[in-house]
Amino acid sequence: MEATDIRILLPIIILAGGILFTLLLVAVKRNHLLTFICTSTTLAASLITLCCMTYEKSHSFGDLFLLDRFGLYYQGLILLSTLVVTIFSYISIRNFYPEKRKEEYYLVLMLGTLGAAMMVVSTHFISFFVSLEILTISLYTLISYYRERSKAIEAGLKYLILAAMSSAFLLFGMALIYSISGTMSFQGFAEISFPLTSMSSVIIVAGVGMMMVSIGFKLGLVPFHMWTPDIYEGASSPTSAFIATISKGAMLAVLLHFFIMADLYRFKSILLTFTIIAVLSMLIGNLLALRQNNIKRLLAYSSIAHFGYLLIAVIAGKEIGLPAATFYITVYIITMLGAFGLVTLISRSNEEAMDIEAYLGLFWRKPILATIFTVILLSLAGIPLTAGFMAKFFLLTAGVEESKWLLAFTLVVGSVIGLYYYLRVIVAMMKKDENTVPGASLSRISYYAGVLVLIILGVLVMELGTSPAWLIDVINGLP
Amino acid sequence: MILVWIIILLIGTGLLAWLASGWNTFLPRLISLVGTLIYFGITLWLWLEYDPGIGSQKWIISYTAEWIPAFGIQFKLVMDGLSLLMLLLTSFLSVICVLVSWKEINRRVGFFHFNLLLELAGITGIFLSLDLFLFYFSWELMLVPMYFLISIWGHEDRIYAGKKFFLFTQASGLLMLLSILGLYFIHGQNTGIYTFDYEQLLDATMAPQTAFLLMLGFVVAFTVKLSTVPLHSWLPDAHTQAPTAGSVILAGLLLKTGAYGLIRFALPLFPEASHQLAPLAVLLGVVSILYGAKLAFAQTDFKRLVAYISVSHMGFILLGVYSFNEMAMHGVVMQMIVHAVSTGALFIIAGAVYDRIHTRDLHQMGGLWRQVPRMGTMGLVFVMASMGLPGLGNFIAEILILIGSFQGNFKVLTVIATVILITATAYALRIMQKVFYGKEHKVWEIPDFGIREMIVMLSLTSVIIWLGWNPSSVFRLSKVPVQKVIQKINIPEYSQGEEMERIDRDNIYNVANFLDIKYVAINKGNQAQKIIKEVNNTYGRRTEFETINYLPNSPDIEQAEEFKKRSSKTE
Amino acid sequence: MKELLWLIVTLPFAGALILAFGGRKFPHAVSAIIGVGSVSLSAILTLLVGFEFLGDTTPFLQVAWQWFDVYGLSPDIAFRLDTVSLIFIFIITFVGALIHLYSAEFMWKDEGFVRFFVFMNLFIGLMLILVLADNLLLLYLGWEGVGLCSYLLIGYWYKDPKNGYAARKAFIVTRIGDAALAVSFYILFMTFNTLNIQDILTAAPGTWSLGSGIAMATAFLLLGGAVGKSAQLPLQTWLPDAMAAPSPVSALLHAATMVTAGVYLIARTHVLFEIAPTAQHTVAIIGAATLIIAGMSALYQHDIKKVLAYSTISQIGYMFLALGLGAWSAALFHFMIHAFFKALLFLGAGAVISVMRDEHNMFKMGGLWKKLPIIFWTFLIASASLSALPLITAGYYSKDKIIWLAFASDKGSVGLWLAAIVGAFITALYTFRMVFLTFFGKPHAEPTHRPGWMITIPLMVLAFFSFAGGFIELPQNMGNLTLVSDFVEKTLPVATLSVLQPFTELIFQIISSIVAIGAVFLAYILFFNKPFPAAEPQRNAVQRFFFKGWDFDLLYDKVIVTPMIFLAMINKKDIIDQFYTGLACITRQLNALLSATQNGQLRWYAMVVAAGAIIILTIIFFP
Amino acid sequence: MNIPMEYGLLLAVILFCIGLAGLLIRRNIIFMLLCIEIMLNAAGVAFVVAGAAWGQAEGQVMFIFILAMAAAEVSVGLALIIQLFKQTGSLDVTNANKMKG
Repeated sequence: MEATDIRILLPIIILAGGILFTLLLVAVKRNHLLTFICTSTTLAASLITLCCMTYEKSHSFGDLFLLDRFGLYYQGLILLSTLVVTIFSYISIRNFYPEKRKEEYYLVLMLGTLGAAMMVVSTHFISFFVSLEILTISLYTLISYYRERSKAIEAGLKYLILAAMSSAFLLFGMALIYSISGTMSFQGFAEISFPLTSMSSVIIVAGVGMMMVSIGFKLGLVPFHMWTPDIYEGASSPTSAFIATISKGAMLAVLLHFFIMADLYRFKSILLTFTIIAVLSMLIGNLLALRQNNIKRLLAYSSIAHFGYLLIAVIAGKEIGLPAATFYITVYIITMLGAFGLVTLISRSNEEAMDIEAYLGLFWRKPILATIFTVILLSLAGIPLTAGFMAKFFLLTAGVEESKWLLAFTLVVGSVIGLYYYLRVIVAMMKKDENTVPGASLSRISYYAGVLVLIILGVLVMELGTSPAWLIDVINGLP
Repeated sequence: MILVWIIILLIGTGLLAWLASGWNTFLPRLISLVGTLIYFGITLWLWLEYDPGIGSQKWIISYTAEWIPAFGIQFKLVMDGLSLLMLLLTSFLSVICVLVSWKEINRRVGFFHFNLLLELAGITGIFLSLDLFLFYFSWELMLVPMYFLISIWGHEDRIYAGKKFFLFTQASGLLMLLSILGLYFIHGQNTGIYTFDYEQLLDATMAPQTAFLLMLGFVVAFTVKLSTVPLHSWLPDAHTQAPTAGSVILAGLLLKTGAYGLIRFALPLFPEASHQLAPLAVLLGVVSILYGAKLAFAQTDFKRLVAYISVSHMGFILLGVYSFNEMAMHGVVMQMIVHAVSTGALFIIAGAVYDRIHTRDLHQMGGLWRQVPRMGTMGLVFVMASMGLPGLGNFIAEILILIGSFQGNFKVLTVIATVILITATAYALRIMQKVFYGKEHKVWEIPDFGIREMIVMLSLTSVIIWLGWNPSSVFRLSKVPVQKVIQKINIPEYSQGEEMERIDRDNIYNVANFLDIKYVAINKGNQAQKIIKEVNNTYGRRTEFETINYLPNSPDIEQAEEFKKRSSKTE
Repeated sequence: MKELLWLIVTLPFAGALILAFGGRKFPHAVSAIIGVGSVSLSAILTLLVGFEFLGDTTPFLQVAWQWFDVYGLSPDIAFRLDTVSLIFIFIITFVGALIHLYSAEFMWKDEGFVRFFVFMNLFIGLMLILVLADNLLLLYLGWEGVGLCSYLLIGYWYKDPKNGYAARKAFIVTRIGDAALAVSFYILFMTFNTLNIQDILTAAPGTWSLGSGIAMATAFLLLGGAVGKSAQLPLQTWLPDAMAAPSPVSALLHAATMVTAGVYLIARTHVLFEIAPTAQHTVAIIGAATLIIAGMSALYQHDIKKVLAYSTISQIGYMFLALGLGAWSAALFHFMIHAFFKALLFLGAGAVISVMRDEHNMFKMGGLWKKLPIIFWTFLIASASLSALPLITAGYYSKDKIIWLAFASDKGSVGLWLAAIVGAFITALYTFRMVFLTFFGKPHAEPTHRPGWMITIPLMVLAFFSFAGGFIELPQNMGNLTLVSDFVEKTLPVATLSVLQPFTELIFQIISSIVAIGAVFLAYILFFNKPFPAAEPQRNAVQRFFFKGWDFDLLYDKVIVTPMIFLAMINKKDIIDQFYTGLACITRQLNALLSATQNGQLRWYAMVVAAGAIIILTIIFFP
Repeated sequence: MNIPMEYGLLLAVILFCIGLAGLLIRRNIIFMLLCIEIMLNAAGVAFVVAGAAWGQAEGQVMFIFILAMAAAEVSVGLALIIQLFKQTGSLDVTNANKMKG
């Protein structure tokens, strides 16, 4: 453990330190704003240190962690989105959460972030498992944080039970693999070679399969998708955003790591199962969202479909798949943050604006928000001029190059169905506004701060939709 | 560079109009009118500048810039005679559109004009872009504003119509994207150059089956836009529900993007595959012609009727394009323009009637002539145009397509298509009968066309009559591009020698197509020499001609013999 | 002088244009002057050009500009003047001018006075283009154009839907013929790589062997076009309904000029017909059949204009017969004479109708000869000419020539001759039935007023021509004066005769004279001063059948129209659209199904997860 | 004496299946938690067995982590259960189905 290690771990260390500091701070003095500032500064600080770093060579800590550009990129993504989530959390808590004790929320939030940040660089079952659990357990709390709301509790419980169940699968899978291979590092897994016919190989594959249950669960893929809508609905919008972006993004990073380092492309049966899962997710996710009137549930279902799309890149393989997936998840995170942030801002004092009714005539009531939301929805639908189009194009490129025609066609069908429900929302926003209920009773400053963030996100989406070259270059720079 | 400026001009004007709507509703109209007028001016200037002499060189204007190097995607705008024609049409109609929506649109004027101009920008992009990615980009881009135009300012069923339009085009568009990518990678893997550049992809070689599948992607997208039966069903709803300007753009320009795509991309990129598709395509074309006419005759909604007329007219385009004949192709280009003008005018009239009596139901109209003779006269002109009356542009287009395709391989189908002359009369006269003739159900007290409307209609009328009497002004521009396409499609380059077995093996269509060339040579009597010479010079293929004349399955050997005699005599 | 040819064509257009734009502002007089004046001017020009042309009858070509040039098809906007087209433009402009003058008074009180003249002028111009065109495409332009004018003028009184439907019928039926014509263009261009008439006519004999299939097809297609325009069997049904038009229109379009366009077309493309003998024979047969059928129907009409309409059909039948016999000059001669007297008849009938308060039924007229002497006498001359009373009338010379050739020409036969002679008998019969019913017997109603000079002058001029016009072409055994045929045969070939004895011709002339006079006498017996009930009489089945024009309408309605409309209407909703709707519906069902699985039950969720795990494992264990 | 790894794994599998079956069958939320514990421990057993077989410490290390995680999980879980009981007055999960569709 010499100096360079410390320097390299600095972001995570700062984060951890920030958590401890906030803990003490809360113990000393409860103040919402103060805690918020503390949190955001911590995140900002670690983000800055992260950006200052330049990885010439990837730097590994035993088998446990491997910090390379890839990991760095994902960490940055996670920290950045947590920052945005924090801002919206502040707005939402301040406006919709009269109860006492607002502060711990930020603690747990940062803990989750820490878990995610470690997860994306972990290359070993143990580190993977531990960081995953840090993330997951803090998620339980985040989801059910508004404990007076029965929905929150219900969501929390559901997530707890299912997540725990899935981790059990994960662990057992790991155990099986370990029992055969005798190593728990992804790398080692790739190195061991054995006749792929023997019993042992079957057990190995079975282990991977059981891990897939957990991974699929975290990514909300069919058939492990059931939890998503309920959790999104039950949790507060920022939390949903956290789940949709950070936990899923981190898990995707691990999946990519695992696939590539452990070279799962050897096992045809695994690719087959992934293909099936991808197809099912694309179709069922979109179909489920088709006539959904609850925006948050709709976003949940669409996320199922989107991760179905993402699997195409994962399956497509390293050369083109990795950058495609990375680009897509980046865009997806941006749009999702925007979407949930928007839900937060549209919401009225007592309850969040989940029902599509709340969006009627938004175009003529709040043109800016409506325009941003339209851009976001179009981006999700993958229409040109928005980042979503470029991302989808990137994915298709991957799929077509590896001539995964089935997946490509399913994507086409899926996105046509998807277009339908995105348009439904847009149409709702364009309808003449029947409901003349006054807008959200948000305090001015926080509202405008939120709008500002949204505008930035919207512009980013457009920017990536028109000139994505720079981001593509960055991503191609990753190993 | 001017091409880029055109697009910037449109988008900029749109944004300006949107912003200006903050002050009052008049300003956006004025701004967009000025913008479109400038656009029209530019295209007119380009048109006057253009001289066919330089047509021999590659492009009139071209502009290229890097866009996404990682994928070999360029921002490549190029103009040749064809796109210039399309631009002229676009700019002309854009002025018309602004004028017709002057009074009609009162809600959210700024946003309306923003969408209108964005739409036009997208269409312009389609007609100019020669990078497949850029083409697809603008192809998708033009959906959104049109969707807004339909579903914000449309009639009663606008939401449904808008969605239908968007879904149809989006679905087909994605298929095209798949094909584009397929082409991209095949070309890349063969040559190592990964690029979306049209001109480089032109000489991509691939297995016939693959080519066919890839081409289907393109063709489906284009035929959906072209609203060919059985992919037409989005069109009637969209046209009926859209506001007048929307209908004009839909009929006048969006449909044309399909035709343009066929001529510019589907044919040159996949010559052999197109030949395989030709019989089906022509069949569908004829079916659309007649089916559309039949449905048009049945409709009671004025705009819906006109919409089905469009279906029928677009059938002609498919027929013309896939008969691979220069004359037919010229007819197609003509059809693209005159259909835009005539159908657009009919939609404007329908809109005007709707504004005045607030119904599109033919049964509630009748006897309007007494009240609005000017409108009646205009209606008469364009009804006659849409049934292809000589002296008006549509006649030139239709007769060229029909005569041309009869020279090709589909004589019977062409003759069947000729039945349209009768059915067209039936539906066209139905309009006159129901709207302007007959008893008045109630005594209309409605204003006739005013100055603004008369300006619009008279300009359209003069265009359609001008094209009817002096179509050369169009063919002058279309000649070079059309001939390029025809050469590309009709004489696929083969290395010498492999000729015969290639023919024997599979593609009978090449045989048919060679025979076609031979027919040209034989039938053209005086022209025989010219054609043989140019073919031989370009492709050094006298041997081919011999082999063709002696093809075992050549339908009429004696004609071939006669041809040989004649040509030997003249040499 | 010839160089002014283009002006002849342009003047009517100019008149139409001026009226169309400034029309509603002018007083009636001015518009009338513009309308009549423009046509009269071109008539005068025609005379001048004609006289110069008589001196040197080499065809004269005037190219305005090149229409377009694609892929070898390069038609010009060009006018070609030769003897045939000269005859036609003479008739068109001259008769046209007279009819314009007539209309100026006839339509004076009509609200659409200006519109009427716009359409009429437009028609004249387009008709001139038709007959002067040097290529088929330009000819087609005029061809369709006059169709349009006919449509507009039949539907001129648009308030009455009946007229509208008549107009539509006329247009659609003729359009059927036009479609055939268009197809013939495809073949012609495919073969000759041009649509220039002269080039085709010169190239055709070399390219096509006599009676070859393709030539046959082309000829038949052309015939189809001619039949449609000239209201011959089987497309004759539109003309009787076209009588909904104002009388001047009937006189100009549906008697003198437009309906004879078919005759012109066949005469123009005569070479193609000579290559295809079967087709040419069919022309003769169609003509013969039509003239009988139409004549029979004319016998049973009550509407005076309907009588004339059917008579027109049957007279054009005579022309077709002549064409079929290869007697080109005879056909054109008859066309000329027919133009005079039939126009006159229509104008006279129109005058009568207008003074009888729009009464069309002959049975409600009667006794008019004292009250309207001028109309009566002119009408009588025209009728005599129509029923070909021997020696004195022009109709005799023109028609008798055809009847004679029906037997004597090498293409002729006894059958054709019989048809012709029977037709002549019928013609005379119904003509004088009409005369007697209208002008004799006891009057049923009083005429309101006497027509003014603008109506009477044209009548008299035309009367003179339909009396004197015959003497420019006399049979060989009586004067043997062959001005017309010489003139025409500069362009068209001479009819070849099989039998050539003067006295045989004399026999036939005597026969036909007897027939004509006999028919008139019969008419006298049957209809002169007989008291007829003014009301529509009861008809038995046969009479009804003839009255309805041999029920062709009924037949077509049952066989074609009704099924078509039925087809159109059953699929109004566009079945294909339904298919897509179904697709959407299925998707919605799937959605409902899947949403049901999201039942919020934790245990169910866990179950699904477990199931998923099991499925994955099974896939892995048994790939 | 040493037990072949297969037996150990078999035991683990059996335990796991028991836990899973219980989780799916029981309605009472507490019991569901318990079943999850069984599953986790099954995984733990598997790790220990494998670790022993390979003579490595990782297996047991992992087991420790599993225990810790399970403890944390249960603590949160119980807290939630208390809230649930407050609101619905029962421990039956089938009551917790407000969100659906």
